[in-house]
Formats: sequence, C-alpha cells, structure tokens
Amino acid sequence: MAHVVAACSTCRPFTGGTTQFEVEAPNVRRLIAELDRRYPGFGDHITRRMAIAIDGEIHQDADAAPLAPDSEVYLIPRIGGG
Amino acid sequence: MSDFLDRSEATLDLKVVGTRPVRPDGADKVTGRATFGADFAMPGMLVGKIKRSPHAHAAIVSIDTRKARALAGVKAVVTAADFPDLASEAYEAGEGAANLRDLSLNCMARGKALYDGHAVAAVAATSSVIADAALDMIEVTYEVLAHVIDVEDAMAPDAPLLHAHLFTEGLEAKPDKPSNIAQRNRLTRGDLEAGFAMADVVLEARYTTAAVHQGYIEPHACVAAFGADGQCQVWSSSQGQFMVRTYCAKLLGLESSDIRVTPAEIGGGFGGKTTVYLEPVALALSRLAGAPVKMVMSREEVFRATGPTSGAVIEVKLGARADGTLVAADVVLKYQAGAFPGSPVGAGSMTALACYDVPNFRVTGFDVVTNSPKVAAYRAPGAPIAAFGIESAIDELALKLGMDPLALRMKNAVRDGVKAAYGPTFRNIGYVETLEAIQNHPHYTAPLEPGQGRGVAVGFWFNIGGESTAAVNVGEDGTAVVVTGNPDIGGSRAAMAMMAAEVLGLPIEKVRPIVADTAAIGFSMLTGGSRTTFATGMAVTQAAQKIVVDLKRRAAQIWEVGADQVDWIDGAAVCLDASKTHPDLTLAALAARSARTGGPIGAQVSLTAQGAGPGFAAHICDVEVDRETGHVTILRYTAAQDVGRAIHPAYVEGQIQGGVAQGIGWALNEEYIFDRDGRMENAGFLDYRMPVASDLPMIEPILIEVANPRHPFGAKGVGEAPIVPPLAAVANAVRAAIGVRMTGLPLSPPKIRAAIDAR
Amino acid sequence: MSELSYLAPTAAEEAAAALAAGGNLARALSGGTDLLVQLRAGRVKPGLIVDLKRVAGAIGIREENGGFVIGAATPGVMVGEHRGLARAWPGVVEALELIGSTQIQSRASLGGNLCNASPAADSVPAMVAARATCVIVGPSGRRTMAVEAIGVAPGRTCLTAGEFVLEIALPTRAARSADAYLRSIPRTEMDIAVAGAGVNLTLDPEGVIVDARVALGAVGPTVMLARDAAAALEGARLDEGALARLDEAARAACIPIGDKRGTAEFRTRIAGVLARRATVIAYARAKERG
Amino acid sequence: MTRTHISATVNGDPVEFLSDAGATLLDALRDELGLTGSKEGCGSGDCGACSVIVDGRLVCSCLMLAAEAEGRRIETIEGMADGSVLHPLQRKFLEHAALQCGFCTPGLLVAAKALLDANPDPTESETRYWLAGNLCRCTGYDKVIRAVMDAAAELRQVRV
Repeated sequence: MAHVVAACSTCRPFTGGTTQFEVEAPNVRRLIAELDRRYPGFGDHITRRMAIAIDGEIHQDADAAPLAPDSEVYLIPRIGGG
Repeated sequence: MSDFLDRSEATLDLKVVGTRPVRPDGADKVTGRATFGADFAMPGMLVGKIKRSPHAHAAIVSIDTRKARALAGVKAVVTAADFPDLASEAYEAGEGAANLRDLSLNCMARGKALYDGHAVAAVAATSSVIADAALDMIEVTYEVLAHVIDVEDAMAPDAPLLHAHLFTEGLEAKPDKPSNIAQRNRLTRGDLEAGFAMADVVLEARYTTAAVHQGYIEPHACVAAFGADGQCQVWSSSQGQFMVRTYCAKLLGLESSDIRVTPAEIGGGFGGKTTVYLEPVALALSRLAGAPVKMVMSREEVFRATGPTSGAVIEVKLGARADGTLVAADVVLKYQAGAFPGSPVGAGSMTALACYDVPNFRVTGFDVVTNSPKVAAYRAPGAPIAAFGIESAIDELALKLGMDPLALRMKNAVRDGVKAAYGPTFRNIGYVETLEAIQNHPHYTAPLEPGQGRGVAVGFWFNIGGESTAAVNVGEDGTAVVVTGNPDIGGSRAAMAMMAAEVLGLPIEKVRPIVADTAAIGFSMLTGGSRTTFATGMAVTQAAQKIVVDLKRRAAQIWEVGADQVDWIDGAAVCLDASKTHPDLTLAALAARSARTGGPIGAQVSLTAQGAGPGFAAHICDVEVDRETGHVTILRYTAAQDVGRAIHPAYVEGQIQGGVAQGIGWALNEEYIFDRDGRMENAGFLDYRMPVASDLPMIEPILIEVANPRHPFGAKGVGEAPIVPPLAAVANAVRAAIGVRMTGLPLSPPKIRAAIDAR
Repeated sequence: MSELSYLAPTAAEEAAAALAAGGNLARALSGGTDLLVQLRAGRVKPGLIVDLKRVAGAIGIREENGGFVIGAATPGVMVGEHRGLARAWPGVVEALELIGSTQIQSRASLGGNLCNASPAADSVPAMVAARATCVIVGPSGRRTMAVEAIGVAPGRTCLTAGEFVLEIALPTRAARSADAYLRSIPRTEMDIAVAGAGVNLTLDPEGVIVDARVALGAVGPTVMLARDAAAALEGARLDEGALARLDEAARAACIPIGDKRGTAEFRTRIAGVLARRATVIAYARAKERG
Repeated sequence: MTRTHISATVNGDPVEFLSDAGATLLDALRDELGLTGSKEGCGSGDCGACSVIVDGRLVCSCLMLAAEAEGRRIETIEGMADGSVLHPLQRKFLEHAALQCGFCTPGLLVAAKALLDANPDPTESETRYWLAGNLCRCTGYDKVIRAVMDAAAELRQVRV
C-alpha cells in the first residue's frame, strides 16, 4: 500500500477535504487511475496541475515510475522556474 | 540508468567536465556576429507595431481602424477580432499550465483593457515611421473603469473587479461571488496552536516587496512569415522555440507542424521570455499582409507590457524555544498576479520554509489579479519574495534570542531524511555543507567599521527536469556535433559539448553544439527552471553513451571478438582479449570505416528527466549606510551554493554572481512606480534603477559539490537559487548597520533616511 | 507624418535665422542627450533640428582676461580635460562631469544642460554659484545674461524665437576662493539628481569667508540661488554653528515636489546635507589656494 | 520623406548612406549599413549596448543623429578584431567567461577599448565607473571587470 499525501488545497474540492490515502498501485499511472476512480475528476487535476514526489524524488509526467509497497507519495503543485 | 550511475561514482578522473574551456559560441558574441532577435531580416519585410491602452482599466467601446488601413504603406491592421475567441483552458507548454484564453487576451485585449500598456491593436507597414503614424490614426473609444494595483486593495471585498467570472479557488466552501483573489493555497503540518504554545519566544512581522522586472537587456523581438499555403516560419528570441510554436498554434488555431520556429540568440530572459507577446500578433499581421513582419519592442513597451514579478505582502509569525529550536511558523503570502491569474505564490508557499525543519506550520498563499502587466516567471519564481519575509524574520528572531543568525539557521537546518515543508523527504542535499562554508569563510568574521553592517540569508530552489531531446552525430573524421532544442542563455552550449566530449573521449574542440529549430530536433521543454544542464545534459550524455555502445560493437566486429571484449577508453576502442594484439581503434578510425560497419554514427535520445536535485544557497553581505543621505553601499558579498557538480565552473560562478546582482537591485532600488491613474511612471532604464558596474563589489562564489546521483555527472540546477537570499541578506546587513529593521523593499535612500529620522 | 529636417550651420547668425524661421517647431541640438530622448519618446515633435556643434565658437575653451569662455556645445569630456579650467573652477567641472555615463560625457554640454531647463541639471547650480554668464545669439544680435536667469520653469527658458546660447563665461578666479558641487542619487551613476548643491567661497587671509554663493538643484521649479544660505556663511570660519545655520537656511529655501525620484521631505533634508558637505570641500580647496 | 545623404568612415572604410532626419546613428548602422553588432537595449542612452567610438570619443549611437555623422570617423564592434585575430579584450572576455547572453557584450567591449585607449592602467574602481553606462544583467559585472583589467595588463606587457 503506497501512502499518498495531497496536502495542496487545490486537491481538496475533489477529495472532499481528505488529504491522505492508502493506495495499492504498481506505478504512477495506476495510482492516478485509482484516485480518479475514488474521486472522479481528481485524476485529470493531478495530470494537469500536480507533480508527484515518490520517496523524496520529484517526478513530472512519470506514469511509468514504479511504486514500492511502502512508497511515500506526495502530490505537489507543478514547478516551473525562470 | 545504472551503468552511468557507476560513472558518476567514478567521476574523479574526468577530463573535460569541471574544466573551463572557451564557449563554442564565444567568437560570434564578442565580434558582434551573433544574430539576436532584432538582428534578423527578410526581403520584403514589413514593420509591425502595437497600439497600447493608456488606461489601467477600461472597457473598449469601439476600435475604428479605417483611417489607419487607408494610410499609404499600411499593409495590415489587426485587433482581437482577428484572433480566435478561445475557451478558458489550462495548457502545459511554458511555465507550468498557462490558460490559453488569458494568454490570448494578454497578447491582444478583447473588450477590456486590463493594464496601462495592454495591446489593443497592431499594424504592419512598409516603414517604422508609417507604422507609428498608423497607430496614431487608430481610434479607440474607452470607458475608463476604476483600477486597483496594490495587492491588499485588490483583495478587499469592495475592490474593482478585473474579471466578472473569476471565483476564488482553493477555499473549503465554493464562493458565491467573484473576487480578484484567483486562488488561495495552503500548506500545513502538525498543530499550529500547540506549536506556538511550546514557544518561549514569538515573533510577528509584516514585510512588503515591490513589483520588479527581469530586466534582460534585449527587448522582445521576432520576425514572422505566414506562407500562402499556411506554412509559417518564426524567428524569435525566447527561452523555448517549442513553447513559441505551441502557443502560436493554439492562439491562432494552426497545426504545430505548420509552424517552424527558429531560435535567435537570446539577450537574457531570466524567466521573462517563457511566454509569447509578439509572435502570434506578428503571424496574424503577416497572414493579412502576405509578407514577413518584424516586431521589436521598445524598452518602454518591455516595462509596460511584459512580465514583471509580483509585488507582495508577506506576514510571518515564528515561534521558537529559548535554545533557538523553531516550533511553529504561520506564514501568509499575498502576491500580485497582474491582469490574469498565475502569480508564483504557489512556489513561494512551497519554498518559504524549505530550509527549516519546523514541526508545526501553516503557509497560506493568495494569488491576486491586479491592473498591472501579467507577471511572468522571474528566476526562482516566488521564492525570493517569500525568503525576504522569512529570512528577515529569522534575523529578528536571532536578535531576540541573542543568538548568532547563522547558528540559529544551522540549528534548524533541513538535512537528508528530513521531510521538506512542501512534502517530500530530502535526499542528497548539501544545505548544511553550504552553511558551514560561509560560517568558516574569513568574510564571516572580518572586522567592520562603524556605520557598516553584515547580514546573512539562505535560499532554496527545487530545480526541475522534464522533457528534452538531444542528438549527437559523428562526422567522417571522428569529430562530433551535438544538437539540442534549448536556447543558450548563459553558456549551455559549452556544458552540452563538454558532457558529450567527456563520454566520447574527445577534446572539447572536436565537439560542436548547435541549438536547432523546431523542425530539426525533437521536443524540448524551454530553457528555464535551471533544467537545461540537468535534463538536456542527461539526454546529451545518454546519446553519447549510445554511440559508445555502438562504437564498441563496431570494433568487436572488426576484431572478430565479443562486444564484451571491447572497452572504450580515452576516445578509442581497446581490445580486452589478451590473446589478440589489435592496436586501439580511435573514434576517427572507426568513423572512417563507418560505412562498412553499419553506416553513419549517431544517436538521438528523447527523455523526461526525473530527480532534479534541489539547490541551497547561503549568502553573506556587508553594507555601509550614509545616515544622512540614506545611501547604501554594498561593500562585500560572498555566496555559497550546493551545485551538485559544476560542469563548467566559470559559468556556474557567473550564474551565482548574476543572481546576486539581480537580488541586490531588487533589494535596493528596483520597483514599478505607478501614478494615480495606474500608469507606470518609470518605464525606462533611467528611473527603473538596475545595478550598474560601479554599484557592486566583486561577488565571491563558493561552489559546494554534493553530487546528484540522478545526473550522470552529478549536476544540479544552479541558475535560480542565487537570487533567493540577497533581498534579505542586504536588508539584514542594513539592519545591522543602522539598528533599524527595514520591512519594505526597495531600501531606497528616502525610505532609509526616513526610517533613521523616525527613531 | 510631419516632415523633419536637419541643419548644421557654421555661422551663429545663420543658426539664429534658421531657428527663427522654424519658429516653435525648431529645436536647437547641442549634445543631444536630452533632445534625442524626447524625440524618441514623442515628447517633442519638431519640424526642424538645428545642430549647433558646427557653429564657430560653439565648441572650445579659451582663457579671456583671467576668466574662461566655454563654447556652449563643448562636451563634458573636453571640459574635464582642460587643466586650467579644472584648477580654477573644480566645482563647475565636477558638476558637468557628474552628468550621465562616459558615453554621455562625450556629448553632454553646459549649454544643453542649461537650456534643457531641468531644475535637476547638475551643471547649473555650479554655474550659478560661480556667477557664470552666457552669450545669447538671436536674430536681433547678441546679449549677455546671468546663467540663473535662463531657466524660468521646468523645461522652459527665457530665450525667445531664434535665440540660442553660444558661449558660457566663468569670471576671473579670485585668490583664496574655490567652488564645489555635490548631488545625491540612488545609485552611484546614471541617475538624475534628487538634490544638488553648488557652493562658491572666497576667504580672507585669516580664513574667514568673505563671499559665498550657494545654489540648489532639484528642490524647486528652477535651480535656485539660496541667498540666506550664503549669508549664513559670510563672516564665519568653517565652524559647526555656521554649517548648521547654512543647513537650516538651505532647507528653508527648498520648495520641492515629491515624485518618483524622492519625496519633498527627503529632497529638502538632503539639500541641507549637500550644501554643508559642498561647503566643507570648497572651503578646503580655497584654503589650499591661500 | 526627404532623406539626407551622409558620407562617413566606418571601421576605416568610407561609407555613404541615406537617412531620415530623425534617424539615429544606431538606426543607420543597423538598418542602412547592416552592422547589427551594435544593439538597441533602451534607445535612451541608459544601457550602452549601442556604444561606438566617434572621432575617438565613446558615444551611444542611439543618442546621435545619423545626420551628425557626416564626415565623422566611426568605430564599431565589427572593426575591433584584426581580421580573424581577436582583440585582447575580446579574447579575455572569452577566457574569463565575462559574457552569458552576450547581448551587452559588443557595447561593453567598445567601451572597454575606449577606456584602455585613454588609460592603460585603470584601477578596479576606475574601470567600474567608466563602464557604469553599460548595463549587464547576466554577470553581476565581476568577470567583466576582471577580463578588462587582465586585458589591460596584457596590453601593457605588449607595449613594454
């Protein structure tokens, strides 16, 4: 079970305020699909607006990135830069 | 990945990476031959110019272009009516997700002008003089509306509304009426009240910063040619030719494949050239005129109509134990977004406490639209503003606690294994090493004269990865060309060539890098976010490694041994089979026989780079203040930063020195000044006061190298972190010099003299 | 599109005639460091530009019965290179040299700075303190005027149609006398003065100030001669009391506006500081000549 | 629109061109003569990117009318190298990495050359004040100042 945290307030409207989830998923794509199943529309929001930190490493557009059973996954706003 | 993870362990014997060769594009740039945005010309080219709103906020009642169209020499006039009326849609291409409708409306106002300088119409004519005359003949009828620019005024319930359809995002309950607050974001951890209850010392303060401009010396410029068959060419100065292509296609309803964008040399960007202003307009004019159109902004236009970064209010409440341990932090950030949503307050919130290990905190950010130019990314977008508040407050807290400000930072410093305030757990960071470097630097303990003061401050930036493509092609003589899709703003061609040379075992002079147009290389995200050396460098390295694998195969074929019996050492294939006595095969030798060993030698790699390592910076600043005139002199500046590994140390140092100089300008004199009617009063380099050579001392960089295991050579982004600490480093030094805390930037002489007199 | 034409006459009378014919659409061009910026910004739309730099006498420096006559279009760099002038009138020279960058110094002139009629013009307070006069050429001949009489309002001079300033004269430098100019700007270079002060002093053998002129810039609609500030110095040696009275009198003379370059309050305070500091420098220079 | 005929010398060569009365020397260099090495960063004399040398004096070509160039001797960045041999200043800028984007570089080089022509041994402070009219937003000036002073030192060696 990956432990998922979505602390960013833009996620709350989708999750009804819930910020932490336990998700069974082998990779990021499945994780997003599962969260979208639980909270319709959330998947699209994650894909468009969020980056995903897996065990401390930030990924953007990384559907295939594998998740360990005990992975710590953070959904954070996408980062740009100058 | 793993095979070059080993490499980065074994990078001790690097031959090219870490040296300081002359940049491959250098000669063109010191002889005036380099072609920047405004230097390109085409036969039959017209001059395009933009008519801009003189009002900060006004309804556009009508635009009559008949007289202008009738003027001899005028070939095209466009208004918003000539652009598709796009639906509101977030789209990923430039800096995070841009709203295409907003982007379109920023390029050409539709129905409403939202800031002084907002484009309302454009002309293309046979000469600059005729184009100017035509602009004067365009009759625009405005209904002037009340405007609002100050961020807190704009947040007030009774403030003039910029967008009737804008409802605040991120609130628990969906709001029932529109607001200038586009979004409220919040980051929380632990129990704030319990945290402050544990505190022996609580500090509360409010800080403000003014809107400042990126200040690149090259104004925006482009040439656009719309073909009769719908195929378009654009030459422009930007941070990303693919970004220009995508936005032009979306804003004009064209196919990406019909637009070929060639990047000109870019005269500075700092984030300000990560979006489009002129290119879609130039294409629209060219389509009507049937001729190429060149558009070049004046400096006044650059200030009035292109991205500054936010003016802001930062409210900070810190709680600490008597020993300096931070136990609670409550931070509120209010950022101007300009005419459309999208201030960097999100990154501001995430970076605000990134250097500190605080168990209980709440960071609340407000993204607020105002009647000023839409903000654009500016070097570590959002972070310097938040850091000015936090680092000033930490300095005050140190005074209250009677602690050394650096010791206070060290005590609360994030380390590997600590959960960052924005969520994830830090790994392979070099923050403590960076703090130690300035603590141990002679500067930190050097004596000061009366009237002088010393300040320290720290800063953080994520750095990003993302999509990049690189191709490496070997010539018949064994030399190589590296092709990437990232404009070279500050010497990245050199870094790309060096990484390829390192892997291939070639001297740097035998590797030539080029930046290709959108038709000649695969997609690459723009140059920004300190991603190019990391992400594009990763693509270049992998392409070179693919070539090495292929070269070993070719040598094995020639020697009739197994590929595992061939190694690649110092640019040559070496036979490991002891029973054979083959002389080594150099790259040149293999290239000469390439036709018979499988054809031309080359490889292309497209990837999405993950695992960019964050950058941490710690700065020391000494100032002297003239108590009678309020004038601040920067006496000495030292800047330490974890850079992972410096590919070309001289250009890494240059990034740090440049970031510091911009930060000092932000701290001392730079600001957008608006008159009562919301018109910018200082839209020029005379009164928008950026640092000149005589304003600054030498800036001493200290490179800390804590390698990033996800990059083949250990590189981390370096371009942005250096602009984060200087705002507070200067303010803290001024505090030490005059004994008064200045809470509002810029620290211009009138403000400092007034603060001294007020004591 | 109004036609714009350019003339570069070599005779002063020719220039005056051209300017007169051009009427209010004619503009005199000296160094151009102000005019070209105004042209570019569209703040002026002249029909005729008369370049004065080729007019006989407009560029050059000559000594005349102990004093100096400086062509009004002489660039700052030439003025700075003239040893005798720099020795006699260091305040005027340093004031002109403060204007803009090295590039600007190759073009900016005393005449241009004076006739642009900005109250913040750096060289004007120094010239006023120095009792400089200027030779004005016009359709009806030549006349000489005190420099302080030229500017009448921000951007407005007393010159009538066809008139232009050909030469600026600095008087004979008396014994034990010297001048100094200081200004305050946010940066170290490239800014317009937020306030400026020119001071010109003459001492008696005992070091008592027998004659003082104090002129202030950027603290009123025109450069102003601060008579009370000067009076505060006359009869005094350089003691704290005199300097304090000078500071106060200088501030009392200020009627500045507050704008993007500084608040009225700040300009006033700084004017006092600069007058004081410039006086200390001028006094030391005067003593050296003792 | 009547255009004035101008004859001048640019980088040692005689040139002739037509110019509108309101056109600047910078406009003429870039648009009439195709010498785009001089850049326009501001058009108001504040950034120095258009620096050229006229009759031995350093000026902003955006603050000089093209018509004023009649009979003048003009030196631009394009004339700084001796054929394909770089001027020591150009070489030192490359060795010291004194440029990042390179847009202000031509103006800085022309201004620095004027400095070393006038003062072969400038102090750091003299160098910083002389170059105060040349804005650079990338480098923080540090490596620029080092490059100029290093070039000055080399040129002094040559003279000896």
